[in-house]
Amino acid sequence: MTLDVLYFAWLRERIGLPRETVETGAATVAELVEELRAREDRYDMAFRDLSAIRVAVDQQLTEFDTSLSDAREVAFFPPMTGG
Amino acid sequence: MTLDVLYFAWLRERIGLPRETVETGAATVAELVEELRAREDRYDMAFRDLSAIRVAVDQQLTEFDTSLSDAREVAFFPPMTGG
Amino acid sequence: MRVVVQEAPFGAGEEAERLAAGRADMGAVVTFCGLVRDTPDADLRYMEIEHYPGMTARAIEAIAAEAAARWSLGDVLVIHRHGRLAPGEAIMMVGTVAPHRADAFAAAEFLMDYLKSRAPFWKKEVTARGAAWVEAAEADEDALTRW
Amino acid sequence: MRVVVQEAPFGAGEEAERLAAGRADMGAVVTFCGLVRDTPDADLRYMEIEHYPGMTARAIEAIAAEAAARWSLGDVLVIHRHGRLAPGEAIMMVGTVAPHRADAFAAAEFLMDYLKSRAPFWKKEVTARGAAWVEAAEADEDALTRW
Repeated sequence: MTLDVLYFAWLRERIGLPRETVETGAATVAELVEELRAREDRYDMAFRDLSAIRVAVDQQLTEFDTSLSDAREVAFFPPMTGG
Repeated sequence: MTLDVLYFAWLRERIGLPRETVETGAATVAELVEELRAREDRYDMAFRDLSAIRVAVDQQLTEFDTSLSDAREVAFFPPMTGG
Repeated sequence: MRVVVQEAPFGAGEEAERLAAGRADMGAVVTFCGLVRDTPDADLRYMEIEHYPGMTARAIEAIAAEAAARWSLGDVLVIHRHGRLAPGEAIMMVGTVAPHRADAFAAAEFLMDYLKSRAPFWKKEVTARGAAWVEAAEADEDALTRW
Repeated sequence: MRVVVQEAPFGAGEEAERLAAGRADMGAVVTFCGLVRDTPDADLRYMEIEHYPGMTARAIEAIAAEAAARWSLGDVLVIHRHGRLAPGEAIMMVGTVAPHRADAFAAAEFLMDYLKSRAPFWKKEVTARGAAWVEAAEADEDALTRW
Protein backbone atom coordinates (compact mmCIF):
# COMPACT_ATOMS: atom_id res chain seq x y z
CA MET A 1 0.00 0.00 0.00
CA THR A 2 1.23 3.47 -0.87
CA LEU A 3 0.47 6.28 1.57
CA ASP A 4 1.09 10.01 1.56
CA VAL A 5 2.46 10.83 5.00
CA LEU A 6 2.40 14.48 6.12
CA TYR A 7 4.14 16.20 9.04
CA PHE A 8 3.32 19.59 10.54
CA ALA A 9 4.87 22.09 12.97
CA TRP A 10 7.74 20.73 15.12
CA LEU A 11 7.16 17.23 13.79
CA ARG A 12 7.88 18.51 10.30
CA GLU A 13 10.98 20.31 11.57
CA ARG A 14 12.35 17.29 13.47
CA ILE A 15 11.77 14.85 10.65
CA GLY A 16 13.05 17.39 8.17
CA LEU A 17 10.39 17.17 5.52
CA PRO A 18 6.71 18.16 5.12
CA ARG A 19 5.48 15.08 3.28
CA GLU A 20 6.69 11.82 1.78
CA THR A 21 5.29 8.80 0.01
CA VAL A 22 5.58 5.62 2.05
CA GLU A 23 5.27 2.01 0.88
CA THR A 24 3.91 0.08 3.86
CA GLY A 25 2.08 -3.00 5.02
CA ALA A 26 0.96 -1.38 8.30
CA ALA A 27 -2.59 -2.28 9.28
CA THR A 28 -3.03 0.60 11.75
CA VAL A 29 -1.65 4.07 12.41
CA ALA A 30 0.30 2.63 15.36
CA GLU A 31 1.99 0.07 13.11
CA LEU A 32 2.90 2.79 10.63
CA VAL A 33 4.47 4.80 13.47
CA GLU A 34 6.56 1.74 14.47
CA GLU A 35 7.77 1.33 10.89
CA LEU A 36 8.73 4.99 10.69
CA ARG A 37 10.53 4.92 14.06
CA ALA A 38 12.57 1.91 12.92
CA ARG A 39 13.86 3.85 9.92
CA GLU A 40 16.12 6.53 11.38
CA ASP A 41 16.91 8.32 14.61
CA ARG A 42 15.12 11.52 13.60
CA TYR A 43 11.84 9.57 13.20
CA ASP A 44 12.46 7.66 16.42
CA MET A 45 13.04 10.95 18.30
CA ALA A 46 10.07 12.72 16.70
CA PHE A 47 7.61 9.95 17.63
CA ARG A 48 9.04 9.19 21.09
CA ASP A 49 6.11 10.74 23.03
CA LEU A 50 2.88 9.83 21.26
CA SER A 51 0.79 11.67 23.86
CA ALA A 52 2.16 14.88 22.28
CA ILE A 53 1.12 13.84 18.77
CA ARG A 54 -2.21 13.88 16.98
CA VAL A 55 -3.08 12.01 13.80
CA ALA A 56 -5.49 12.50 10.92
CA VAL A 57 -6.32 9.80 8.39
CA ASP A 58 -7.65 11.12 5.10
CA GLN A 59 -8.02 14.54 6.76
CA GLN A 60 -10.17 13.33 9.63
CA LEU A 61 -8.82 13.57 13.15
CA THR A 62 -8.59 10.06 14.60
CA GLU A 63 -6.73 7.73 17.01
CA PHE A 64 -3.55 5.64 16.73
CA ASP A 65 -5.47 2.35 16.67
CA THR A 66 -7.36 3.39 13.49
CA SER A 67 -7.17 0.96 10.58
CA LEU A 68 -5.32 2.06 7.44
CA SER A 69 -7.34 -0.02 5.02
CA ASP A 70 -8.41 2.25 2.13
CA ALA A 71 -6.36 5.10 3.65
CA ARG A 72 -4.54 7.39 1.22
CA GLU A 73 -3.18 10.16 3.42
CA VAL A 74 -1.94 10.10 7.03
CA ALA A 75 -0.90 13.31 8.80
CA PHE A 76 0.99 13.65 12.09
CA PHE A 77 1.15 16.87 14.10
CA PRO A 78 1.27 18.32 17.61
CA PRO A 79 -1.94 19.41 19.39
CA MET A 80 -3.51 22.20 17.38
CA THR A 81 -3.24 25.84 18.41
CA GLY A 82 -5.76 27.67 16.26
CA GLY A 83 -7.94 30.61 17.13
CA MET B 1 -39.83 69.69 50.78
CA THR B 2 -39.98 70.18 47.02
CA LEU B 3 -39.25 67.18 44.80
CA ASP B 4 -39.01 66.67 41.07
CA VAL B 5 -41.00 63.54 40.32
CA LEU B 6 -40.44 61.82 36.96
CA TYR B 7 -42.44 59.09 35.19
CA PHE B 8 -41.31 56.88 32.32
CA ALA B 9 -42.85 54.46 29.81
CA TRP B 10 -46.40 53.26 30.62
CA LEU B 11 -46.29 55.01 33.98
CA ARG B 12 -45.79 58.32 32.17
CA GLU B 13 -48.62 57.46 29.79
CA ARG B 14 -51.07 56.47 32.56
CA ILE B 15 -50.34 59.47 34.73
CA GLY B 16 -50.33 61.69 31.67
CA LEU B 17 -47.19 63.69 32.26
CA PRO B 18 -43.42 63.07 32.21
CA ARG B 19 -42.48 65.12 35.26
CA GLU B 20 -43.93 67.39 37.91
CA THR B 21 -42.83 69.30 40.97
CA VAL B 22 -44.34 67.98 44.18
CA GLU B 23 -44.55 69.63 47.60
CA THR B 24 -44.46 66.82 50.13
CA GLY B 25 -43.73 65.85 53.72
CA ALA B 26 -43.16 62.17 52.82
CA ALA B 27 -40.25 60.58 54.69
CA THR B 28 -39.83 57.63 52.31
CA VAL B 29 -40.56 56.70 48.72
CA ALA B 30 -43.45 54.53 49.93
CA GLU B 31 -45.02 57.51 51.70
CA LEU B 32 -44.64 59.62 48.56
CA VAL B 33 -46.41 56.90 46.58
CA GLU B 34 -49.31 56.93 49.09
CA GLU B 35 -49.62 60.72 48.75
CA LEU B 36 -49.66 60.48 44.97
CA ARG B 37 -52.25 57.65 44.98
CA ALA B 38 -54.57 59.73 47.20
CA ARG B 39 -54.57 62.55 44.66
CA GLU B 40 -56.46 61.18 41.70
CA ASP B 41 -57.65 57.93 40.15
CA ARG B 42 -54.99 57.94 37.42
CA TYR B 43 -52.24 57.95 40.08
CA ASP B 44 -54.06 55.32 42.11
CA MET B 45 -54.36 53.08 39.03
CA ALA B 46 -50.78 53.65 37.91
CA PHE B 47 -49.31 52.70 41.29
CA ARG B 48 -51.69 49.81 42.03
CA ASP B 49 -49.10 47.04 41.54
CA LEU B 50 -45.82 48.20 43.04
CA SER B 51 -44.10 44.91 42.10
CA ALA B 52 -44.26 46.17 38.50
CA ILE B 53 -42.62 49.50 39.35
CA ARG B 54 -39.00 50.47 39.95
CA VAL B 55 -37.79 53.66 41.62
CA ALA B 56 -34.66 55.81 41.42
CA VAL B 57 -33.84 58.54 43.95
CA ASP B 58 -31.46 61.15 42.64
CA GLN B 59 -30.80 58.90 39.65
CA GLN B 60 -29.77 55.88 41.68
CA LEU B 61 -31.89 52.73 41.51
CA THR B 62 -33.26 52.02 44.98
CA GLU B 63 -36.12 50.52 47.04
CA PHE B 64 -39.51 51.85 48.19
CA ASP B 65 -38.41 52.07 51.83
CA THR B 66 -35.60 54.51 50.96
CA SER B 67 -35.56 57.78 52.90
CA LEU B 68 -36.27 60.99 51.01
CA SER B 69 -34.21 63.26 53.27
CA ASP B 70 -31.94 65.39 51.02
CA ALA B 71 -33.62 63.90 47.92
CA ARG B 72 -34.22 66.21 45.01
CA GLU B 73 -35.45 63.91 42.24
CA VAL B 74 -37.55 60.74 42.37
CA ALA B 75 -38.27 58.71 39.24
CA PHE B 76 -40.82 55.91 38.80
CA PHE B 77 -40.78 53.47 35.91
CA PRO B 78 -41.49 49.86 34.88
CA PRO B 79 -38.68 47.26 34.86
CA MET B 80 -36.06 48.35 32.36
CA THR B 81 -35.80 46.78 28.91
CA GLY B 82 -32.46 47.97 27.56
CA GLY B 83 -29.94 46.15 25.39
CA MET C 1 -13.86 53.13 28.64
CA ARG C 2 -16.28 54.84 26.29
CA VAL C 3 -20.03 55.19 26.86
CA VAL C 4 -22.20 56.79 24.20
CA VAL C 5 -25.95 57.43 24.46
CA GLN C 6 -27.39 58.94 21.31
CA GLU C 7 -30.33 59.06 18.98
CA ALA C 8 -28.25 58.87 15.79
CA PRO C 9 -27.15 55.62 14.12
CA PHE C 10 -23.58 54.42 14.73
CA GLY C 11 -21.12 52.44 12.61
CA ALA C 12 -20.76 49.07 14.36
CA GLY C 13 -17.97 47.91 12.06
CA GLU C 14 -15.94 51.08 12.44
CA GLU C 15 -16.39 50.97 16.22
CA ALA C 16 -15.29 47.33 16.30
CA GLU C 17 -12.16 48.15 14.29
CA ARG C 18 -11.25 51.03 16.61
CA LEU C 19 -11.44 48.90 19.75
CA ALA C 20 -7.94 47.42 19.66
CA ALA C 21 -6.45 49.54 16.86
CA GLY C 22 -2.75 50.20 17.33
CA ARG C 23 -2.40 47.88 20.34
CA ALA C 24 -0.24 44.77 20.46
CA ASP C 25 -0.89 43.86 24.10
CA MET C 26 -4.40 42.52 23.55
CA GLY C 27 -5.39 39.11 22.19
CA ALA C 28 -9.18 39.26 22.02
CA VAL C 29 -11.98 41.59 20.94
CA VAL C 30 -15.62 40.65 21.46
CA THR C 31 -18.52 42.71 20.16
CA PHE C 32 -22.24 42.32 20.63
CA CYS C 33 -24.70 44.23 18.50
CA GLY C 34 -28.43 44.30 19.30
CA LEU C 35 -30.81 44.80 16.39
CA VAL C 36 -34.48 45.73 16.08
CA ARG C 37 -36.10 42.38 15.31
CA ASP C 38 -39.38 42.25 13.49
CA THR C 39 -42.15 40.77 15.62
CA PRO C 40 -42.94 37.27 14.34
CA ASP C 41 -46.72 37.61 14.65
CA ALA C 42 -47.29 41.27 13.74
CA ASP C 43 -45.62 43.60 11.27
CA LEU C 44 -43.35 45.85 13.28
CA ARG C 45 -43.49 49.41 11.99
CA TYR C 46 -40.87 50.77 14.34
CA MET C 47 -39.49 50.58 17.85
CA GLU C 48 -39.51 53.60 20.13
CA ILE C 49 -36.86 53.65 22.85
CA GLU C 50 -37.37 55.97 25.82
CA HIS C 51 -34.64 56.62 28.37
CA TYR C 52 -33.91 58.65 31.50
CA PRO C 53 -31.37 61.22 30.29
CA GLY C 54 -30.11 62.25 33.73
CA MET C 55 -29.40 58.68 34.75
CA THR C 56 -28.58 56.70 31.62
CA ALA C 57 -24.90 57.45 31.02
CA ARG C 58 -24.10 57.23 34.74
CA ALA C 59 -25.87 53.86 35.08
CA ILE C 60 -24.01 52.44 32.08
CA GLU C 61 -20.69 53.78 33.34
CA ALA C 62 -21.25 52.05 36.67
CA ILE C 63 -21.94 48.74 34.89
CA ALA C 64 -18.85 49.15 32.69
CA ALA C 65 -16.71 50.00 35.72
CA GLU C 66 -17.94 46.85 37.45
CA ALA C 67 -16.94 44.79 34.39
CA ALA C 68 -13.50 46.41 34.36
CA ALA C 69 -13.08 45.55 38.06
CA ARG C 70 -14.06 41.91 37.60
CA TRP C 71 -12.07 40.99 34.48
CA SER C 72 -8.71 41.88 33.00
CA LEU C 73 -9.77 44.23 30.21
CA GLY C 74 -7.94 46.62 27.94
CA ASP C 75 -11.04 48.58 27.00
CA VAL C 76 -14.83 48.63 27.20
CA LEU C 77 -17.26 50.29 24.80
CA VAL C 78 -21.02 50.73 25.19
CA ILE C 79 -23.19 52.54 22.64
CA HIS C 80 -26.96 52.70 23.14
CA ARG C 81 -29.47 54.53 21.00
CA HIS C 82 -32.86 55.96 21.88
CA GLY C 83 -35.74 57.37 19.84
CA ARG C 84 -37.41 55.77 16.85
CA LEU C 85 -35.70 52.79 15.17
CA ALA C 86 -36.75 50.79 12.10
CA PRO C 87 -36.68 46.96 11.89
CA GLY C 88 -33.12 45.75 11.23
CA GLU C 89 -31.48 48.87 12.70
CA ALA C 90 -28.78 48.52 15.35
CA ILE C 91 -30.07 49.49 18.80
CA MET C 92 -26.83 49.18 20.72
CA MET C 93 -23.45 47.54 20.90
CA VAL C 94 -20.93 46.54 23.51
CA GLY C 95 -17.28 45.87 22.83
CA THR C 96 -14.65 44.36 25.11
CA VAL C 97 -10.91 44.08 24.58
CA ALA C 98 -8.75 41.78 26.70
CA PRO C 99 -5.45 39.91 26.69
CA HIS C 100 -7.38 36.62 26.82
CA ARG C 101 -10.62 35.49 25.19
CA ALA C 102 -12.37 34.19 28.32
CA ASP C 103 -12.26 37.67 29.89
CA ALA C 104 -13.50 39.39 26.74
CA PHE C 105 -16.45 36.98 26.40
CA ALA C 106 -17.44 37.02 30.08
CA ALA C 107 -17.31 40.81 30.30
CA ALA C 108 -19.41 41.24 27.15
CA GLU C 109 -22.08 38.86 28.45
CA PHE C 110 -22.06 40.54 31.87
CA LEU C 111 -22.48 43.96 30.24
CA MET C 112 -25.41 42.72 28.17
CA ASP C 113 -27.16 41.09 31.13
CA TYR C 114 -26.88 44.26 33.21
CA LEU C 115 -27.72 46.70 30.42
CA LYS C 116 -30.85 44.65 29.75
CA SER C 117 -32.26 45.03 33.28
CA ARG C 118 -30.35 47.87 34.97
CA ALA C 119 -29.92 50.62 32.38
CA PRO C 120 -32.92 52.98 32.22
CA PHE C 121 -34.28 52.23 28.76
CA TRP C 122 -37.82 51.20 27.84
CA LYS C 123 -38.81 49.76 24.49
CA LYS C 124 -42.16 50.17 22.81
CA GLU C 125 -43.10 48.21 19.71
CA VAL C 126 -45.41 49.87 17.22
CA THR C 127 -47.04 47.34 14.90
CA ALA C 128 -49.91 47.37 12.43
CA ARG C 129 -52.09 46.29 15.35
CA GLY C 130 -51.07 49.05 17.75
CA ALA C 131 -48.39 49.95 20.25
CA ALA C 132 -47.17 47.93 23.25
CA TRP C 133 -44.40 48.34 25.78
CA VAL C 134 -41.95 45.44 25.73
CA GLU C 135 -42.24 43.58 29.01
CA ALA C 136 -39.15 42.68 30.97
CA ALA C 137 -38.57 38.92 30.76
CA GLU C 138 -38.15 36.99 33.98
CA ALA C 139 -35.23 35.22 32.28
CA ASP C 140 -33.45 38.59 31.98
CA GLU C 141 -33.74 39.23 35.70
CA ASP C 142 -32.66 35.64 36.42
CA ALA C 143 -29.61 36.08 34.19
CA LEU C 144 -28.14 38.52 36.72
CA THR C 145 -27.86 35.82 39.37
CA ARG C 146 -25.08 34.06 37.48
CA TRP C 147 -22.62 36.91 38.06
CA MET D 1 -22.39 29.85 6.65
CA ARG D 2 -19.12 31.27 5.34
CA VAL D 3 -15.67 29.82 6.05
CA VAL D 4 -12.58 31.61 4.77
CA VAL D 5 -8.97 30.42 5.16
CA GLN D 6 -6.51 32.87 3.72
CA GLU D 7 -3.09 34.45 4.10
CA ALA D 8 -4.29 38.00 3.38
CA PRO D 9 -5.60 40.40 6.02
CA PHE D 10 -9.37 40.83 6.32
CA GLY D 11 -11.57 43.75 7.34
CA ALA D 12 -13.12 42.73 10.67
CA GLY D 13 -15.40 45.78 10.79
CA GLU D 14 -16.70 45.32 7.28
CA GLU D 15 -17.27 41.60 7.93
CA ALA D 16 -19.14 42.39 11.16
CA GLU D 17 -21.39 44.87 9.32
CA ARG D 18 -22.20 42.33 6.59
CA LEU D 19 -23.30 39.66 9.05
CA ALA D 20 -26.90 40.78 9.55
CA ALA D 21 -27.12 43.41 6.81
CA GLY D 22 -30.56 43.69 5.28
CA ARG D 23 -32.19 41.29 7.76
CA ALA D 24 -34.95 42.18 10.20
CA ASP D 25 -35.47 38.70 11.67
CA MET D 26 -32.31 38.68 13.80
CA GLY D 27 -31.78 40.37 17.17
CA ALA D 28 -28.14 39.66 17.98
CA VAL D 29 -24.72 39.67 16.34
CA VAL D 30 -21.63 38.52 18.25
CA THR D 31 -18.12 38.75 16.87
CA PHE D 32 -14.83 37.55 18.25
CA CYS D 33 -11.55 38.72 16.82
CA GLY D 34 -8.23 37.12 17.80
CA LEU D 35 -5.12 39.31 17.60
CA VAL D 36 -1.39 38.63 17.62
CA ARG D 37 -0.43 39.58 21.17
CA ASP D 38 3.11 40.62 21.93
CA THR D 39 4.86 38.21 24.29
CA PRO D 40 5.13 39.89 27.71
CA ASP D 41 8.70 38.69 28.39
CA ALA D 42 10.26 38.79 24.92
CA ASP D 43 9.84 41.14 21.99
CA LEU D 44 7.68 39.32 19.47
CA ARG D 45 8.94 39.91 15.94
CA TYR D 46 6.17 37.98 14.24
CA MET D 47 3.91 34.97 14.46
CA GLU D 48 4.03 32.26 11.82
CA ILE D 49 0.86 30.22 11.40
CA GLU D 50 1.08 26.86 9.66
CA HIS D 51 -1.99 24.89 8.62
CA TYR D 52 -3.03 21.71 6.84
CA PRO D 53 -4.54 22.97 3.59
CA GLY D 54 -6.40 19.78 2.66
CA MET D 55 -8.10 19.58 6.04
CA THR D 56 -8.52 23.12 7.36
CA ALA D 57 -11.66 24.38 5.62
CA ARG D 58 -13.41 21.03 6.05
CA ALA D 59 -12.59 20.87 9.79
CA ILE D 60 -13.87 24.43 10.32
CA GLU D 61 -17.03 23.72 8.32
CA ALA D 62 -17.74 20.69 10.52
CA ILE D 63 -17.36 22.83 13.66
CA ALA D 64 -19.61 25.56 12.21
CA ALA D 65 -22.24 22.97 11.19
CA GLU D 66 -22.20 21.58 14.73
CA ALA D 67 -22.81 25.10 16.11
CA ALA D 68 -25.69 25.62 13.65
CA ALA D 69 -27.23 22.31 14.80
CA ARG D 70 -26.98 23.18 18.49
CA TRP D 71 -28.26 26.76 18.50
CA SER D 72 -30.85 28.77 16.64
CA LEU D 73 -28.61 30.81 14.33
CA GLY D 74 -29.22 32.97 11.30
CA ASP D 75 -25.63 32.85 10.09
CA VAL D 76 -22.10 31.79 11.05
CA LEU D 77 -18.83 33.28 9.81
CA VAL D 78 -15.29 31.99 10.40
CA ILE D 79 -12.21 33.64 8.93
CA HIS D 80 -8.74 32.29 9.81
CA ARG D 81 -5.44 33.48 8.45
CA HIS D 82 -2.15 31.63 8.05
CA GLY D 83 1.41 32.71 7.20
CA ARG D 84 3.40 35.50 8.83
CA LEU D 85 1.54 38.01 11.06
CA ALA D 86 2.88 41.06 12.89
CA PRO D 87 2.02 41.95 16.53
CA GLY D 88 -1.41 43.58 16.68
CA GLU D 89 -2.66 41.99 13.45
CA ALA D 90 -5.95 40.09 13.38
CA ILE D 91 -5.41 36.32 13.19
CA MET D 92 -9.01 35.26 12.87
CA MET D 93 -12.60 36.12 13.60
CA VAL D 94 -15.86 34.36 14.20
CA GLY D 95 -19.27 35.94 13.82
CA THR D 96 -22.67 34.59 14.85
CA VAL D 97 -26.11 35.98 14.09
CA ALA D 98 -29.19 34.82 15.99
CA PRO D 99 -32.72 35.90 16.93
CA HIS D 100 -31.65 35.92 20.61
CA ARG D 101 -28.44 36.96 22.33
CA ALA D 102 -27.89 33.79 24.39
CA ASP D 103 -27.63 31.70 21.21
CA ALA D 104 -25.27 34.14 19.51
CA PHE D 105 -22.94 34.25 22.54
CA ALA D 106 -22.95 30.49 23.19
CA ALA D 107 -22.30 29.64 19.55
CA ALA D 108 -19.41 32.13 19.31
CA GLU D 109 -17.75 30.69 22.44
CA PHE D 110 -18.29 27.14 21.20
CA LEU D 111 -16.72 27.99 17.85
CA MET D 112 -13.71 29.57 19.56
CA ASP D 113 -13.18 26.62 21.91
CA TYR D 114 -13.28 24.13 19.04
CA LEU D 115 -11.23 26.19 16.60
CA LYS D 116 -8.57 26.50 19.28
CA SER D 117 -8.06 22.75 19.69
CA ARG D 118 -9.66 21.04 16.69
CA ALA D 119 -8.81 23.14 13.64
CA PRO D 120 -5.41 22.22 12.12
CA PHE D 121 -3.40 25.37 12.79
CA TRP D 122 -0.07 25.64 14.58
CA LYS D 123 1.41 28.90 15.82
CA LYS D 124 5.09 29.69 16.10
CA GLU D 125 6.32 32.80 17.87
CA VAL D 126 9.51 34.38 16.59
CA THR D 127 11.06 36.69 19.18
CA ALA D 128 14.40 38.42 19.59
CA ARG D 129 15.48 35.32 21.54
CA GLY D 130 14.51 32.78 18.90
CA ALA D 131 11.54 30.81 17.63
CA ALA D 132 9.19 28.56 19.59
CA TRP D 133 6.01 26.67 18.77
CA VAL D 134 3.09 27.77 20.92
CA GLU D 135 2.11 24.88 23.16
CA ALA D 136 -1.51 23.84 23.46
CA ALA D 137 -2.82 24.82 26.87
CA GLU D 138 -4.47 22.16 29.00
CA ALA D 139 -7.17 24.73 29.74
CA ASP D 140 -8.03 24.84 26.03
CA GLU D 141 -8.58 21.10 25.92
CA ASP D 142 -10.57 21.26 29.16
CA ALA D 143 -12.76 24.02 27.69
CA LEU D 144 -14.26 21.48 25.28
CA THR D 145 -15.81 19.46 28.10
CA ARG D 146 -18.32 22.22 28.85
CA TRP D 147 -20.16 21.72 25.57
